[in-house]
Amino acid sequence: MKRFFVIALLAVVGYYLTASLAYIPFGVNRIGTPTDEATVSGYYLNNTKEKSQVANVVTAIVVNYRGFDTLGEVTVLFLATTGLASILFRRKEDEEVERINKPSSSLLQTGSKFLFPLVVLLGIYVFIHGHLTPGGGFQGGAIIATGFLLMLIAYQKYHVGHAVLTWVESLAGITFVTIGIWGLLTGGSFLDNSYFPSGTLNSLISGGAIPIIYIAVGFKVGAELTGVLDILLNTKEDKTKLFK
Amino acid sequence: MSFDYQNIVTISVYGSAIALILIGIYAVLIKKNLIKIVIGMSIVDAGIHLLFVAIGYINNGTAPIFSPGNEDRVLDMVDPVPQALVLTAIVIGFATTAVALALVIRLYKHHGSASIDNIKSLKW
Amino acid sequence: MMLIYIGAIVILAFLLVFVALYAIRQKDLLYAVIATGVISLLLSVIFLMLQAPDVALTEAAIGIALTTIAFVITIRNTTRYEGEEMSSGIKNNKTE
Amino acid sequence: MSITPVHYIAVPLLAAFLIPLLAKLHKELVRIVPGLVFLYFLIISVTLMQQLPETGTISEVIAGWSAPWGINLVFSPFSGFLASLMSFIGFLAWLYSYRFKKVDFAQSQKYFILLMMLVTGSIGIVLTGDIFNLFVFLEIVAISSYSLTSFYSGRDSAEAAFKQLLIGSFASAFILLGILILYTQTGTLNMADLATKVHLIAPSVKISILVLFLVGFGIEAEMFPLNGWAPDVYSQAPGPIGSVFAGVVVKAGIYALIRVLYTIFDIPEITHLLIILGVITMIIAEVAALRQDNLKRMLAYSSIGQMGVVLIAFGIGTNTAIFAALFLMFNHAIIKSMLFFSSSYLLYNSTTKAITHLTGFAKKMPFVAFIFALGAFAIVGLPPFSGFWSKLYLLMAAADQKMLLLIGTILVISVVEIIYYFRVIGKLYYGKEENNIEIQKPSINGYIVMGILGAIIIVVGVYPDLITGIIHNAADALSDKSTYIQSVITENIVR
Repeated sequence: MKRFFVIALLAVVGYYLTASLAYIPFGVNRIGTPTDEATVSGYYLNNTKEKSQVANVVTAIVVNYRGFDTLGEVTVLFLATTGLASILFRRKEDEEVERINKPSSSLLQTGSKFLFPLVVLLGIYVFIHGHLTPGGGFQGGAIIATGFLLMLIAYQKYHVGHAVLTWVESLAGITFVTIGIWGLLTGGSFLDNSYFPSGTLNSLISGGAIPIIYIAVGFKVGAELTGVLDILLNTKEDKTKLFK
Repeated sequence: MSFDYQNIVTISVYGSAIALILIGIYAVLIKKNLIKIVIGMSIVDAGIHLLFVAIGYINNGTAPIFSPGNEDRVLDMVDPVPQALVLTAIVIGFATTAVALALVIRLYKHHGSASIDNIKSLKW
Repeated sequence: MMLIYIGAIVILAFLLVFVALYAIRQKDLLYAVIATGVISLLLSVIFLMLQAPDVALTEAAIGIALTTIAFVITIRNTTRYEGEEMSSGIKNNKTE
Repeated sequence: MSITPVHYIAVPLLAAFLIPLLAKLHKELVRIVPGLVFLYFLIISVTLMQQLPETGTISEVIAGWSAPWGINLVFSPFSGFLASLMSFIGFLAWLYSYRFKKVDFAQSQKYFILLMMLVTGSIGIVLTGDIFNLFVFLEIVAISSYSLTSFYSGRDSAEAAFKQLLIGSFASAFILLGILILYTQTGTLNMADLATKVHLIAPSVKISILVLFLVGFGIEAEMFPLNGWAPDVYSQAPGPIGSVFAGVVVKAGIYALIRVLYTIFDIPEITHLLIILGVITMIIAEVAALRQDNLKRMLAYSSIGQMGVVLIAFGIGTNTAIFAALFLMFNHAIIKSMLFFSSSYLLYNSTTKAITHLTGFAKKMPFVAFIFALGAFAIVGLPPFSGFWSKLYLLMAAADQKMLLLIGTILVISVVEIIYYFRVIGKLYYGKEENNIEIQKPSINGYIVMGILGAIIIVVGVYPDLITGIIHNAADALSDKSTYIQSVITENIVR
C-alpha cells in the first residue's frame, strides 16, 4: 500500500521535472554573446580576465563574486565537525576510545607511509594553484584529508593531534574572516579584496587575495574533513543503551 | 553533428539525472534500513549535481579556464555559475551525510538495530 | 571522434542508473556502499566530459574517497546486512 | 567603522572560529563570548533600526560587486524587524542557558557555538538578497539544529534528529532543484533581479518552481503535510532550544516562503492556496494538540497551529492582513518562547513529561506557574494581553474581505486552544498537590528571562502602540516590491 503511494508520488515528481526540463534544452548557449550578456555568467566570463586576473573563472566565482557563499560553506563544515563530536559524545579531546579497525598488513602500512607525504603534497599543490588550474581549497583540502585517512586506516595507534587540528581550523577560519573584515575597514565592503595587487594572468601570484583565501580554505577544509573521519572512526560506547 | 545525436545525449543525461533523483527518493521512503536511507539521500544529491552540471553545458564549449594558449576565448566556454554552485552543494551534501551517519551510529548503539521497525519510540 | 564522445556519455549515463538500482537492491550494505562510490566515480567522469574539471575533482575527492569511507566506517560500527538485527536487542527493547 | 548589516554575520563567524582557541585560554570564555556576540546583535539592531527612517532600505554589497553579480544583504524595515526579534530571542536563550551543563565545558563549548550559529543562520536567511546564499544559510541552520536536537544523550533525541534530517534533506533537495530551474530561465540568482525577470518564465515552469519552493520552505515553516518533524523535535531538544526553534528558526522559514511568494513571484492566485493550507494546518494541529498528554508536544502542535494562522493572514494579503501576520509572528515569538522556557522548568521537576503529573505545581513554583498561565492567556488572545491585538487585527482584515466562514473557523479554533491550555492551568492551580517531589528552583537567569518576556506581553497588551509603528513600516516594506528592487539594483556599472 505504502509502495503504491510512493510510486504515485514519484510519477508526479518525475512528470513535473521532465516537463520543466523540456524548457531547458541541453547544450544550448544561454549565456549570451560578448556584447549582450544574457546572464550573470556572461558578465563573469567577460570581465574576470581583466578585472581580477584569475585564469579559472569557477575559482573567481567561488572565492570572489560569491565569496560569501564559500564562507558559509566553510562554516557548514565547521558546524558538522562540532555537531558530530556532540552527537557521538566526544567529551575530551584526547580521551581513550575504542578503535574499530583491526591491525592491518605491513604491505598497507608501508604503502601508506610512502604515499602519505605525496598525497598531502598533491593536496597542497592543488589549492595553491586553485586560481590557475582546476581545483582549489575544497579539492585540495579533501585530498589532504584522504592522506590522513590512509594513515588512520593503516595504523591502529595513529592519532591525529586534536590540538593541531583545532589550531589549524581556527586560524584558517580567522584568516578568512579577517581578510573579509579588512576589506570592510579599508572602506570597501566585506570580503572586498581590491586592495590587493591583482598581478598578471596565469602567473602564480595573481588574482589578488584569491590564492590567500583559497590556501586558508584548503587548510580549514583539510582539518575539518580529517576531524569528521577521525570522530566517526573513534566512537565511544553509549552508556544509555537499551540492550546488553 | 546531426539533430538525432543531440536528442540522444539530452535524453540520456537528463534521463539519468531524473532517474537518480527518483531512485533516491524511492529508497528514502521505502527502505527500512537507516544506512540504506542515507545511501538514498546521497543518490538524490548525485542526481541533482548531475543536473546542475548538465544545464551549464554548451555544445563544443571548453572548460571555463583561461589557460595559456586559451586566453582569448570568451563566450564559447560552458557556464561557470552552475559549476560554482555545485561545488558548494557537494561540500554541504557531505556535511549532511556525515551528520546523518553519526546519528545512525548513535541510534544503533542505543537501540541495537539499524532498522526503522525497531526504532519507534516516537511516532513516525 | 564526436561519435565516441557521445557514445561514451550515453553508456556512462546508463551505467549510472544501473549502478544506482544495484545500490538500492543489494542487501549486503558493503556492496551497496561500494556501488555509491562507483556512482560518484561515473559522475566525476561525466563531469569531466561536460567540461567541468573543478566539479569532477571535488566529486572525485569527496564523493569517491571520503563519503565511501564514512559509510564503510558506519557499517563497521553497525550491521553489514540489511534486515540483520541483533535478536537480543529487539527482545530487550520490547520488554523494557 | 560604522555599523552595517554584514556585522550580523561576520562577528559571530569570527567568534565561532575563535572560541576553540579561547577555550584553551580560559574555560569561562566559552560561555561569555557568545553572550557578547548576542549583545552586539542587539546593538546592531537598535542602531540600524534607528537609522532606517533616514537611510531607507539599506542594501549592502559584499565583495565589492554590486547587485546582480555579487551577493548583497538587504536591511529593509521588514527584514530588520525580524532580525531584531531574532537577536532578542537569541540573547534571552543564551541568558537562560548560561548555567547549562556547568561542569562539562567540552559539551557547553559545542552547545554555545551551535546555538550562536543557529541564530546567525536565521538572521542570514532574513538579510540575504541572493537565493543561493539563502540556501547556504538554511543549511547552516539545518546542520546546527540537527546537532542541537540530539544534544542530550538519554531520551530519544537521536531519533527525532534523524527524522528532522530526513525531512530537511528533502527540503534542501527541492530548494536546490527550484534554484536550478529558476537560474536556467532567468540567468540570475539575485532576488531583486529575479523579481524583474520573472515574467520571462513560461507559466507551467513557474508552477513547477513554485511547488518546489513551497515544499522546500514549507518544511522549515511547519506547513501542513510537512510538519511531522516538529512535535518530536520540540519534545526532544533541550529546553531553550525549543524556544529558539519556535521563536527564530520557524520565523526564518516563514520569511523565506513569503519572500519567494511576494517578492519573486507576484501571483495573486497563490493567496487562496495559502489560506487553504493555513486553515488545514491550523485545524489539524489544534485538534492534535487537544489530544496530547505530553506538555512539550502539546506546545509544539500549538506552535504549528499558530503558524497556520500566520499563513492565513499572509494569504488574505491586504495591508491590514500583512500587518496582522507580522504582529502574530512577533507575539508568537515572544509568547511561545516564554511558554517553552517556563514549561521546561515545570517538566524538569516532574517525573514524566505528562500533563497529568503537573498537579499542584502552582504552590511549589508560583512564579513559573504564573508565567505559564500568563503565556497561555496571551496566546489564546484574551483581552489585556498582546495576543489579543494581533488576533483582533486578523479578524478585522478577514471582515474587510467578507470572509465570514474564515472568521468563524478562527473563533472555533480559539475555543479549542482555550480548552487545552486551560486544562493545563487547571492542573497547575487546582490539582491535588503531590508532596513527595523535591523542587529544583529556577536559576536567577531563568527568573530574569521569564520576567522580561512577561513584562513585554503585559506592556504591549496595554500599549500596543509601542510596537505597531515598527510593524506598520515592516508591513509596508513587504507589500512595496518596487522599493525593494530599486534599493538593491541601483546602478549597472561595477567599480
